[in-house]
Amino acid sequence: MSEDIEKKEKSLFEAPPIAEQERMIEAILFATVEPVTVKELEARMPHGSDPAEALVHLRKRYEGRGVRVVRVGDSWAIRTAPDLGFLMRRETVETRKLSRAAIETLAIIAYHQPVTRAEIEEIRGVSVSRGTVDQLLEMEWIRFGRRKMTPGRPVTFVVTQEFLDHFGLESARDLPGLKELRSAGLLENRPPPGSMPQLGDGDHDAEEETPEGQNELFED
Amino acid sequence: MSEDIEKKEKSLFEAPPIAEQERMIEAILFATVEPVTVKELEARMPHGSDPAEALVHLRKRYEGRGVRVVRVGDSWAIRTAPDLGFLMRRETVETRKLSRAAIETLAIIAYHQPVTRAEIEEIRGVSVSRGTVDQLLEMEWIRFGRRKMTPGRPVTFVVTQEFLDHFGLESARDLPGLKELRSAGLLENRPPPGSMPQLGDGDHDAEEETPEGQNELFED
Amino acid sequence: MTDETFDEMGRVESVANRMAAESLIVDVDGFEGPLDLLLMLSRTQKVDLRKISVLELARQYLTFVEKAKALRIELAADYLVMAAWLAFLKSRLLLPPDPSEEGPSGEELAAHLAFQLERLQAMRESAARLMARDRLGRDFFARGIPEDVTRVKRVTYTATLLDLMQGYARIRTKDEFRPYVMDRDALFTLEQALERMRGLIGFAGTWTDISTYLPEGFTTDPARRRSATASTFAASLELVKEGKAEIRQSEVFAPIELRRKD
Repeated sequence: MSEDIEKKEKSLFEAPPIAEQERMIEAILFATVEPVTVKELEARMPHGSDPAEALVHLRKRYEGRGVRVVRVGDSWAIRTAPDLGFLMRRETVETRKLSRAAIETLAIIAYHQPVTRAEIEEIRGVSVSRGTVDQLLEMEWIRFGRRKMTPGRPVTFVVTQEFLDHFGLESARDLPGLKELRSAGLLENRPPPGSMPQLGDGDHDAEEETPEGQNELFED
Repeated sequence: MSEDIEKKEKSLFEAPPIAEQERMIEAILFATVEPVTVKELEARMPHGSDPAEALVHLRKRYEGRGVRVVRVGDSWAIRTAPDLGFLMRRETVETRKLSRAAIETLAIIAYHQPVTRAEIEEIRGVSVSRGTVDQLLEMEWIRFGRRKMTPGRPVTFVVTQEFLDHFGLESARDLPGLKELRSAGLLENRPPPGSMPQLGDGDHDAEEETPEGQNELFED
Repeated sequence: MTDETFDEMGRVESVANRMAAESLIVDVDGFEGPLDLLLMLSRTQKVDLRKISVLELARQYLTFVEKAKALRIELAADYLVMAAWLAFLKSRLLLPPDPSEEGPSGEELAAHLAFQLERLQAMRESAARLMARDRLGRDFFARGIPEDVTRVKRVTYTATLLDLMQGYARIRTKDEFRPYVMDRDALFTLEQALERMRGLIGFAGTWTDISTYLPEGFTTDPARRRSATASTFAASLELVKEGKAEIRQSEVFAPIELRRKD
């Protein structure tokens, strides 16, 4: 009897064994569509649990299985193994076809984030239509980042967790070829020397964001 | 080359190994929006597969795990283990400010402990509701102290270690005294404007607020 | 897609080249701006973008624009701006540098253009690689039957040390507060003033300063005087409104005078 009480008290103050924590995370991740943050796991699990540790075990357990434990930014989710996609034809959701402009804009945001509209235009050499950005925002693949500390304090764009989840990336650092691009200097934002034409400069939206007077004052 | 073709032909006519079939079922059950019948599994898996057999294995594999392979009518699904249902509750914690009555009661207990309810009421000048005391007890910020050696032997209240922890105090003696409160500007005992005539005293605040012209009009 | 078809044509000699150039012109709507067009043209050089001859590229672009003009194809302003700039760049690259001239050299400008082309090309390739990845909802999948998460709301209460101290201070200094009651002694109300004025106005046949209407005991102490002056003035206006009196002030801050109206 006294042992029972002792056991109970123990369970109140001590975290469950790691194998049990693994089960718990398994249950939570299986049940949820959206990736779950470690912090939320911690909040939902008994006091003293260490989800980060348990996740390592769980991830290993599912290696080579039909579903995998994947990391998405600072969150975790269970997703089916990509090689079994062929079984899932019925489940495929027809995604809206993205225009070439939208795809390029998305890639530029992913590789150059945080990036302003003006910088995207400088890279593509054309103005970015509002619709393109809106479409990416609506898909929740991009969102607004911090304002840039440059004249006019323009807004920036960054990619979202949904973007990472969609493309099966653990973080934006895992973008294909990122390292090579960086070492080749292709992710640098080199200002054009002197008299270069400012490509894609005729954009109205950008002008809204930067007061004209300031532009003139600071840009040359 | 011929080996490749052979391999391909083999895969066309021979069922995948049972372990592979298990993976497939795992992925299908995970991703499908409703429970799946064996017949449907058969239709979706490569020719010659034996989902019923693979299901037995898969079911065994998930025994004791955080999720289970369960039969729903004549279909199959993956479901959370029943003992982990409690994890599917997401607690949202809303933090609210303590009511004024509770703060005042708490302050009196902290400054005057051990203190009886009657004493609290005398200091506050209003009766203390049972709910207020209960709330503080429940928060574990106060607890019962020794009974007072006065007629009726009333219970007293004292603050707890949790209270000290929350407010970052080493002991209740660290609470600032009245003098310190006053010098810190926490005692605002200025009377409401206008209620005190302050005769002849040239009421500076009021004068600052009235433009000079008006002053002249009224003052002589 | 278009890139490849063009690549193939680039290998063929001048006739095919011209045809290609013409097809480019016909397809001008298909280009995403002058940089895109330059990138396309640069492929005909069949070299690494890093080794591209910007001078040659400028020639190709200018030829393209000339042809478009000859065919009376309207080009967007962007293309013409780029053409003007490339013509300028061409002259800079061909002429010996003028030491007195300020600003970046032709080589610097050419290098930046080459950088821009390389960067755009790199982004195109990255975009293609990105889109070719295994994708959620196409190659891998999320949970089909999400389980409901019951949301339980729990309320916790909190307070800061400051709240606590202010609370205590509030109680301990309560005695020092005076309950908020209007100090009638120092006040001369509008009702009082009106009553007094109604009685007096009958005697005011000539213009009289309203300050003379102030009641006994309200003329010396500033606070009482203020109150009485305000009320008397308001009461005077009330009498004027009722048609029983007239009011005037000769200039700003001059005495306000009142007279009975018959």
